[in-house]
Amino acid sequence: MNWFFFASPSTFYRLAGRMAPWFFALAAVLGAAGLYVGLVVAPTDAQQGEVYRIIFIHVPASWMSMFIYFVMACYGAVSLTFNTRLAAMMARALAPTGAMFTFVALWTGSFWGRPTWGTYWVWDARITSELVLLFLYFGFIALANAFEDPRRGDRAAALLALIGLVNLPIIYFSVLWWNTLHQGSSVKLTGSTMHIAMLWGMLLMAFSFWMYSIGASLTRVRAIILDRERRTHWVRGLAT
Amino acid sequence: MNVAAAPMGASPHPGSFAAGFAWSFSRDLKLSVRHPGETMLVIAFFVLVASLFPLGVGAEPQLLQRIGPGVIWVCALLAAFLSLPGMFASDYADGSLEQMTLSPLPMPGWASGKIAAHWVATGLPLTVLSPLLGLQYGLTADTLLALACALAIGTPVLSLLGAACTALALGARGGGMLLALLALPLFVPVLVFGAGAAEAQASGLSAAPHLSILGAGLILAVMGLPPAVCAAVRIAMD
Amino acid sequence: MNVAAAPMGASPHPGSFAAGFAWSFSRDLKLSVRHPGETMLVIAFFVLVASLFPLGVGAEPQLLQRIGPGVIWVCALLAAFLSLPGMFASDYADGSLEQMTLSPLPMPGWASGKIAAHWVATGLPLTVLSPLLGLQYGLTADTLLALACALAIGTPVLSLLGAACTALALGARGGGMLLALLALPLFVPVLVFGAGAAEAQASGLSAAPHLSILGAGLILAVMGLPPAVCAAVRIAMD
Amino acid sequence: MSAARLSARGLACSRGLARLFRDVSFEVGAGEWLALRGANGSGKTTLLRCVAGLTRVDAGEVFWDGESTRADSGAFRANLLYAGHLPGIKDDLSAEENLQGSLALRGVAVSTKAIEGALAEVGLAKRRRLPARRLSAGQRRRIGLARLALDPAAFWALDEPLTALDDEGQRLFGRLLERHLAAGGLALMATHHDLAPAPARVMRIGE
Amino acid sequence: MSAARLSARGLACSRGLARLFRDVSFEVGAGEWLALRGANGSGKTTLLRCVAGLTRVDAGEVFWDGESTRADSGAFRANLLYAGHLPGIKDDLSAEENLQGSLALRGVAVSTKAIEGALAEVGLAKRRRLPARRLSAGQRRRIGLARLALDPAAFWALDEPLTALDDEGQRLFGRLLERHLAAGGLALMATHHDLAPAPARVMRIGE
Ligand code: HEM
Ligand SMILES: Nc1ncnc2c1ncn2[C@@H]1O[C@H](COP(=O)(O)OP(=O)(O)OP(=O)(O)O)[C@@H](O)[C@H]1O
Ligand SMILES: Nc1ncnc2c1ncn2[C@@H]1O[C@H](COP(=O)(O)OP(=O)(O)OP(=O)(O)O)[C@@H](O)[C@H]1O
Ligand SMILES: [Mg+2]
Ligand SMILES: [Mg+2]
Repeated sequence: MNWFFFASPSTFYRLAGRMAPWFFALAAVLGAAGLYVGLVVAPTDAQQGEVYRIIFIHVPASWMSMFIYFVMACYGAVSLTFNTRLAAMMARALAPTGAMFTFVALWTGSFWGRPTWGTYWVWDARITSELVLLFLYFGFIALANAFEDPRRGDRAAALLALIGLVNLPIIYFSVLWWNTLHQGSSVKLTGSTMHIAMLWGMLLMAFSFWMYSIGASLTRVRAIILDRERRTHWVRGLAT
Repeated sequence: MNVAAAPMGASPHPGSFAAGFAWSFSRDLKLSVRHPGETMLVIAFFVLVASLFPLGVGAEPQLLQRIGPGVIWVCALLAAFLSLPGMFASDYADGSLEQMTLSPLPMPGWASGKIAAHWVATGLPLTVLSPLLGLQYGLTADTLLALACALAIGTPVLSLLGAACTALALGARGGGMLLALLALPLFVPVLVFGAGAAEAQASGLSAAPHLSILGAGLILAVMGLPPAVCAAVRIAMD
Repeated sequence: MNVAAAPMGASPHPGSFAAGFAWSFSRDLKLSVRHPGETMLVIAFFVLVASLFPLGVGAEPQLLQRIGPGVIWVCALLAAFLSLPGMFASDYADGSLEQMTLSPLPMPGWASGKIAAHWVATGLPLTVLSPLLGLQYGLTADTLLALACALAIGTPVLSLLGAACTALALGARGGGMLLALLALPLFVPVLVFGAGAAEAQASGLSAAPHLSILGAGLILAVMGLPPAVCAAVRIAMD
Repeated sequence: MSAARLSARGLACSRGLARLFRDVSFEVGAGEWLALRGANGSGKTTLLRCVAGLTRVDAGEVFWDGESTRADSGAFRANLLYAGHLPGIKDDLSAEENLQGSLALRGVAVSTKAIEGALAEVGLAKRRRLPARRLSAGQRRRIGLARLALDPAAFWALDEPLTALDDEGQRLFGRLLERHLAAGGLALMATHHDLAPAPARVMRIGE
Repeated sequence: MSAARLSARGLACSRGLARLFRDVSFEVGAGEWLALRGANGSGKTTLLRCVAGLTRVDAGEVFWDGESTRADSGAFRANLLYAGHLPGIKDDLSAEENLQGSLALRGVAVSTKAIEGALAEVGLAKRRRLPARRLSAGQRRRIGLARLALDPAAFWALDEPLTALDDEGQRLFGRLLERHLAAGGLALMATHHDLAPAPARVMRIGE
């Protein structure tokens, strides 16, 4: 298979246009299933009561916030080393979705903190580093748009994304390294300590968010491609 | 007129990291001695703001003792932030950065030297002055020591992080805001652990855990950030 | 090539104060719109620092309510201070200030216009944002109002005082330190009465006396400082 | 305009311990330009700034139409166009905005069309909306040429006006100067190069 | 030094939506200099920056002694002396300190006496301790001339080297260039003026 064929913006533009709706559809289906499992099937928590159901949004959103950042940084690295246009555009397209999930994680987290910890906010290591993640997303978006020459913006922002990569292990492992308020991981590759329905609900929601992210970034990258390539023949051809 | 003879084509010895470091370190220190405004501004800002606070808040001893370490750290952080724009901007504007980029001295060398000089001209005076300011807030000797230690470890991290952010924002539109947006959030963890160290000490706990976290951060920053600064400078040159 | 004809020697109408004011006011505002970095930096700084404080000090509601007005005033003052160097420095460096000095438009006119534009680009946003930040500290509606009023009267004074200090520090060696030494102490009275207004309100007294002192200060500053700025600019040109 | 006339008597200026010039006197009448020559560092820029009123002289006086410019410089400044080493161009504004701004500062009202026309004459038609920081060295200087074309000031005080201009730009400047002189203007210019309309007199300083 | 040789093949660069140049190829051998000519804004500065490696090219490559400068530019940079529109002079340091600093940055060790000598040659003997901000426009450029005299770099990439220099300064530059070429050096220079040692070739861009 010739990857460079798909790496050409005009080809990718059409491909993305065809694929995005499917990902949105998948996200809707998985999301509905996840919510059903989470809100109806999963049992009430013995200690926390119903409020624990925030977990079905909070945890998948937290996962996605980190995962998207990782993918974005990878695209950044590719665009820096191979000087490919499309990778940089993908990185730009991912950032807003990532910022949104980070915000959701913070928001649901502090919403959950009120009943469980008695406060909306503590300067716990995980929470601080998640907040820094949000600002890294903002910084990425601002930096990418701060240059007149978009290619320079691409490179500067990619570099920032790579610098910020250190933050991810800090978010993820902070609960192990420091014993703080936030609870540790219960979902690990080696097994889980959770009720099976809760686990399924979380996984379904996570996949739904994942599919949504792919759909949203494909849609966004189409807009970016159009804007960048507005002087080319093929874009002008689209208009007519 | 007889033009001084230069040994033509004697290709300069390939520069080492140390040579680059020494070059920019000594040059930037000389510049800050010659033109002490920047350093003085940072110090004056630190001292005045830390002294202004009691004026704004009212001077109850207990209250002051309670907020002292936090206020001093915030002031140090702001003072460090204030000094960031000067780090590369003037070299960028007058063409020196171009010359440095094209020099045979290795970039990580002179970039590190610049950062070190920046720390000596700003972070170090802040650290040295902090106990004096802490006295104003009625902090105990232990707490003052913890505060100074935390600043001694934390301010280099601020210089390193700040250098990377300034270099990234070089040549960007809206440089100032970008800098605030990039640098201040990255400073937050340093603030949290730095102020945490002094506060732990003040409330009778040990400052060690906080300090070792700061130390780990410093090692990470020393290793990882200079290359990032170099890459950012290259992007700015384009 | 046919060169566009200019009405030779039509001596431009003698400029009025208003023309000078309008010229520099609109130009500087256009520049801050085009290059919003400066304004954004001030706002970002204000918001971030006012939000950082609880981090440093710990987030007890009572404590926060107690120190809220003071902290917000200090932050506003620092943010205003941060924006001072930009006021004349770039015009000085690129030769625009020379051109302004030689213009037939009267100097007090354009100097006042510059100061007004500076206030609109920095003081005004600070004033508008302050109630939002005050909410973070759990201040009551009355206190928020008093705070905003005090800032609305106090920030123009800061801009005026700051302009005079920056102009004096222009071209002097060690401009930065000079600026801090000149401006920050002069800012203190404004801080004391400004924070006093909000605190009086918070503790159930009237903010009016503080506000009227601030108002008197503003009138004095509006009348006295622009000529001082002009004199300082002339000295810097020499 | 009455026949404009600039004269200076006994100007002297020193910098640090070095005396740059003293007892400099000259006269420029309508339609004439005076060339200021001298080696690097001889004080040409300083003299121009003294005449414009930016730098204080140690001694001497400058007269515009017979009146000292020290006491009341209003009439003088209304007729003075000074362009020194620093261009006074804002990097963030476009050529158009820069030009408009500097004319407005001189109290000259010009239509947008005239501005567009002048920018086209100096070869900036296609780049007139670009932020000035993107312009090349010569293109930035050409903004200054457009200003010369539009400003009705009678007296030009220019410091090395040919810097960074290509051949065509230098000829363009020559034409502008010619027109200015023909309309009764006068000029004092420091140059290292020879210029097309020959100067009425050459003044050498620092020797 | 082996016979130094610089060549470029197929260089292209665009700025914004404007294509400045493309398919620019040239060669400069030891003892030659290549003049870069073109109207204001035609892309001379940009081309020089591309050759030096400051600006990324859209296409093409530069070779030093037959090896691409993109992969390993160490040998190239050790032999490159670039002087653009911006002088890279620190206003707060004296001429002496500035010169010393820029030579040290290029890894060239020179004695204080050699520095004093070079400054004397360019006419800055008396002003060598003055902070550079006090120097006149031409005197600042002369610091750059002193650097040319002392730096052994084989390849000069200069952007309008004659700016602000008086006649004597221009002749001095000519002598420096002659000596550089005679010693087997080579140069690429963008100029609007003719220069004393005639260029081996003239390359016009932007036409
Ligand atoms: C604003 C505050 C909060 C932030 C930024 C935050 C952040 C995160 C992040 C990044 C994760 C995913 C990491 C992982 O899977 O190990 C996570 C997981 C989780 N969070 Fe939070 N959180 C916050 C508040 C809370 C609160 C208040 C609770 C409940 C008391 C909570 C409970 C959980 C749970 C149960 C998990 C799943 C851990 C697992 O089982 O793997 N979080 N949170
Ligand atoms: N973003 C942009 N959009 C369009 N044109 C641009 C942009 N940035 C730069 N340019 C143009 O690129 C050119 C850069 O030219 P450069 O500085 O290399 O010219 P030069 O040949 O050195 O001119 P000079 O003789 O005036 O020094 C200019 O014409 C400038 O207007
Ligand atoms: N503080 C000082 N001490 C001694 N000399 C000084 C001082 N300040 C300025 N000078 C000298 O004053 C002179 C200023 O000259 P000016 O800039 O007017 O020269 P110029 O004729 O315009 O030269 P150029 O042709 O290079 O532009 C310079 O020779 C400079 O060295
Ligand atoms: Mg001069
Ligand atoms: Mg050029």
